[in-house]
Amino acid sequence: MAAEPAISAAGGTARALAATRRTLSLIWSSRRGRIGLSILVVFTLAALLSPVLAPEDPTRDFGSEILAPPSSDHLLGTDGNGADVLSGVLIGARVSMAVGFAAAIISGVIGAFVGVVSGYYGGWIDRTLTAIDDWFLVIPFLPFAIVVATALGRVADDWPGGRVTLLIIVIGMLSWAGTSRLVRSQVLSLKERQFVERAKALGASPGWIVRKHILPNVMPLVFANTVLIVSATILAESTLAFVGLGDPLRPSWGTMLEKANDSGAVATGAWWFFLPPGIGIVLVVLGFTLVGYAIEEIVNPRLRERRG
Amino acid sequence: MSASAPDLPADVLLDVRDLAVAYRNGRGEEVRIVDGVSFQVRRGEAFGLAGESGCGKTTTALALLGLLPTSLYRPTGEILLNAADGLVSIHKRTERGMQQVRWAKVSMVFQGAMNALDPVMRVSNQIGEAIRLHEPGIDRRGVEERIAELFGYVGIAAARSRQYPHEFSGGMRQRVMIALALACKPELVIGDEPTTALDVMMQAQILQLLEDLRRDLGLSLILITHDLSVLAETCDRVAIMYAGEIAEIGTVRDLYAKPEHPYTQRLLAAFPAVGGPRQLAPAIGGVPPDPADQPTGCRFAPRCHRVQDICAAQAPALRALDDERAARCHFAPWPTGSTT
Amino acid sequence: MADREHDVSTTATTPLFEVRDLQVHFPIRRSGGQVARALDGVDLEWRRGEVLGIVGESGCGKSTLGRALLGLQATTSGEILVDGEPLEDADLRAVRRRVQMVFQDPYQSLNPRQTVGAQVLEPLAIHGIGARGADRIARGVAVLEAAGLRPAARFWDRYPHELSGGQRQRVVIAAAMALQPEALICDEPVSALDVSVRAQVLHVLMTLKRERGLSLIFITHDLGLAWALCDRIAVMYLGRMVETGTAEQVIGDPRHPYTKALLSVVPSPFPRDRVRREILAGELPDASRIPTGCRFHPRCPAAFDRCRSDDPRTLAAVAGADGHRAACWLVDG
Amino acid sequence: MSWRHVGSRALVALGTLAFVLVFNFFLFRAVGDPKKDLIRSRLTPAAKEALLKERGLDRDKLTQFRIYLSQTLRGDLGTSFTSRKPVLDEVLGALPNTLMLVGVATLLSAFIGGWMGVIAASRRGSAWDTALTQGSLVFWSMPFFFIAIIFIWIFAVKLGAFPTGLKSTPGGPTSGFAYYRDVFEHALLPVTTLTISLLAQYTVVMRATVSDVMNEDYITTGRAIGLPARLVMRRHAVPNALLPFVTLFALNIGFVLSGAFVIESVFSWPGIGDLGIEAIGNKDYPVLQGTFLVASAAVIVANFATDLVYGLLDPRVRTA
Repeated sequence: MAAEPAISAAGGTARALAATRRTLSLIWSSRRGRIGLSILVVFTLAALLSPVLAPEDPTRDFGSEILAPPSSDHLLGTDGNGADVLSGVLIGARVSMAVGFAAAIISGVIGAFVGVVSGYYGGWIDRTLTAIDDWFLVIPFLPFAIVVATALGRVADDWPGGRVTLLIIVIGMLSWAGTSRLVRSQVLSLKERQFVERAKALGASPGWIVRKHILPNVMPLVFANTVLIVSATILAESTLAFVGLGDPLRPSWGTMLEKANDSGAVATGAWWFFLPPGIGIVLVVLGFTLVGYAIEEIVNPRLRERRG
Repeated sequence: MSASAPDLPADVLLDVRDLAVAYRNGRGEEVRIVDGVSFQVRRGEAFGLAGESGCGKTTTALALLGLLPTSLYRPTGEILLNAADGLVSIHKRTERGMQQVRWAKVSMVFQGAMNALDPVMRVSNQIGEAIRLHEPGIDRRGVEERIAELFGYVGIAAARSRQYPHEFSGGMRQRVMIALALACKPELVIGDEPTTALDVMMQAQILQLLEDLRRDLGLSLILITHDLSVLAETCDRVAIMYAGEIAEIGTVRDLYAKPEHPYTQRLLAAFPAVGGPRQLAPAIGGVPPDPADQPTGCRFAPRCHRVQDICAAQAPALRALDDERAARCHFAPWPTGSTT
Repeated sequence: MADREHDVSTTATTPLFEVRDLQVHFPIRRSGGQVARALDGVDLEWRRGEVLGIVGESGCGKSTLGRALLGLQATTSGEILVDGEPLEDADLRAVRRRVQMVFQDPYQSLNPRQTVGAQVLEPLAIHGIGARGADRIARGVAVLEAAGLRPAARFWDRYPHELSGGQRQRVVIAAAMALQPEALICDEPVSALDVSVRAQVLHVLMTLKRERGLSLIFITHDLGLAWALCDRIAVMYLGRMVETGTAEQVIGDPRHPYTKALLSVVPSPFPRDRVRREILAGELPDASRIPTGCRFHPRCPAAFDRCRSDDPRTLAAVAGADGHRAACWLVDG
Repeated sequence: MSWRHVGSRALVALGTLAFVLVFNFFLFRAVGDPKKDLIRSRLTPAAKEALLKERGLDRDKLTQFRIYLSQTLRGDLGTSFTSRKPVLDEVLGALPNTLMLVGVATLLSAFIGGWMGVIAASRRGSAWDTALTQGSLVFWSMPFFFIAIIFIWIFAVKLGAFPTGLKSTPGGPTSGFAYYRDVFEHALLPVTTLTISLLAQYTVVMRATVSDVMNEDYITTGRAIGLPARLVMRRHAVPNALLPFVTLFALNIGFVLSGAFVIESVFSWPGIGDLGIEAIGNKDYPVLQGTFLVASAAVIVANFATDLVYGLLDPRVRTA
């Protein structure tokens, strides 16, 4: 009986792969998840392939007529510099999504770390971290980001990735507070759960409990939250770029909209200049939000265990 | 009272006939979680409804108040309430029609009462709300007097009615809940596990209170619980439910003295009695069936220690054994002395 | 059919656990240094091979006591001796290997993201018992089957939410048994389970006890259960033992008014010729406001002057009944 | 509500404010270099010299911090590099415009959004619910400035119905009914934009909270005593849902202000957001710091006020 194939010591990777596949199919099984995932796949592909797909380099080729409406030469017309809008949108997708992703990962890592430490260890560590957390939650994001990005702007010009790196760091540093609060409350409740007490009774050390019981129960929530944070970080990037804190050498959708606004495209009704990048932002943000909700519904025990 | 309404004997307050409650599963099939339940509650009587979690006892109670969640519906069944001012056909009432019946004629005490009271509303306002709803003409003075009277019934100082639910302890909150249940002078009070979250001593207090109130106010009481020993001390008659059906019904005295359904037999033995034999009773094997996948034949057959061939093949009917007693077993009544 | 051994003659020499004047106090938030005295001078002896029942209402401190025995609860003062040695000097990990705990709510005591297999292997991994892989798996399978989950392969890869309450509690028992402990502390092991399943789990526990010579503590509020399973019973009220003795002594001839009252209100499916129900008025006082004198006197039907001023600090021996003691001025000591 | 509660919340607010002050100093002194900033500014050499002295930039860091603290606490936030006016005057002049925009939009969006959330939750699964939820999601996914651009394009450019910039028509009436009418017309688009940008969140949050509350036992009690569904909603579900709603409302204040910043910039609405964003391009650091300080203070005060309102709404806080 003990040799039954059902019982094997095989662990980690196979199980993780199976879990990933199960999560994906669960996301796909909801209508919202399906729409969100489709949007994300399309835009990710477009961003990755943009150097191949984009007809022109929007930062260099200014040859054509300024603010020309869509035509067969320029499917989405030209911008205030006479560059191809379609190329701009495709290249811009790279920057917007990269910043969004990277900042969300920073925010997720910091948030999870601070949340777990503060929730599990408690005491003065918790009080200190919670105070910092509260501060980041309360402080108005945009004025704060503007001040930080401006103060560090000159320094960042010498960094690899330039101001895009700065944006990633600033946005990442400013958006972890919600995650850490969520993680902390989750850890606090996990800590009181009987299975943690039971693990202690079995003789487990605090490190073992964090690794085997706290983290595995917190990570799915962090994951869902991080996906939702991506939509927030993309919005944040576009806003900072729009107010002039973007990297002129690496234009994102926000940068394009800034230019559209400055060049009077709105006042002249050159919709082909400002609608495409704006719609790009809306769709990608929507995609991440939908997928994030779908994952949250799968991993959040409160939502899942609610009886139907 | 319409001419077509069936006549009920004057001493019967509630008549439930062939009640079923079901939901549609993913494939659109009807899944019955309560099936063919019939019983009567007499005036002034305490009637017990017992069974394990998921057996359908709470769903039955909610059906009596027309409070089933929207995912559930009632494929069959009549629920007749022989109220003092006329017969009410609960099963025919619309939501709006039920709003007049609820609390005015039938009220309910919920489990634990920890969350059954609105945390941001003063207790007096919650009770007052119920009173005003059913007696629109009543003035402030009248409401206050009624609340004082109700708090007197349940043994709490009337001044405390101005407090919020979180200011009461668990046992006190259950008393407040009982006061709320009596607010509109109902004829029938349903207690859904009213003492389950409480300790023995508090449980004894609350059960005693319910008993006193029933006697003093002439109420009828339906007590729903998983604890058969609670019913033994408070009820006149009981019905034992299993997998959505009534397995056995009868007076407490008879049913506990000689249970006829093998499930009842084992269930009763599962409570080790203080001063009884110092040993563990044999266990009932297995788990209750999934409502979507009931066994053909007797629903208890897969777990039954006295199962025969016929049990798996043919579903037994709830057969009357005498005026008060009925059991859903092919072999009831069992010969005396064979009940374990 | 009977699962318990009635032979209690195996009196061991040193008790497995001995508790002397144990105090556990909790600070109360926003109260300026006030404390809740969850345990307030507990004396207890848990003998090898015996089933000891700890009985009381919720809030009396019985779970705190169980947790304190395993060092899961910091104590304020007093002594816990394991095999005659103070617990604070002992290697906690070693103690926890020898004495295991079964918790009340099987819906809460399993990690929802671990399979059944992982849960029974975990204690082996923590203590480094057996070789990784096949060896540990064989042990895990053995304890699962001993806990009545047969065949183990059918349960191995399942998650807790796929199991019924009774099955979950068996997984908890199996994981505890994987360490081959000599003793189990069971904190209300069946009170969260449905009636029909309770007996299944209790049978598993008592079979294990019989076959492996376990010592057991049964923490319960159910006097009937304590009567059916326990050799000795200790009744707790507000952080202190009020009566101890063999089951026959405590249940059959209760001496403390609290025990008497408790017994009188236990609902029974077989209404017997009982003494009048003695329903105590009021509620269990707050552990931060323990009455002076005898802590039970405000609710006691037999209280007299002395009870209001003097605390029956030690359990008085009941004359003519070996080992039967009660903390009451009415007991002749 | 106990004074203890008020006191502890006030302490938290003061602590946060102190942290903002310290942070503001360190960000610009430790990471940035105010001397260089000054040199790059458009001030005359003499003015630069005077400013250097006045702000104590030639002293050591600790002295600088002391000077910064005492100046800030006295309301001296420095002089704008661009307009050469005191920053405090500039910021205080702009603040009422921002408060008006934020105040009106926040109240409108919280009321309308919350109400739409209640509608959606009370008709879960209906066409109304679907439309409100999906619509909210789409609006939620839009950056503030994009909504602003779309509004300008549709209402001002295509329909020509409203002015798109400033608070009033330059050279227009400066007092009386005509003036207020002018301001109203100018305010209409920015306020509407901000309101609509914020609506979605409140709808989503209210719907979720009410749905959660509807699973509580006391809702069943409400139905059981015979209350019609609409009264159960009004008397029990909504009052309980208001508690988490107020919490989120408080957390949201900073976000609302962020939105106001961008929208002011797009509509050239003369508030502190427009002032701050204008300062980015001009590298006008004193103004940037000033707007940040004032914006943070406003948010902290608003949060404190919301905390007190929460205490009033929840008897468990009030009577504890």
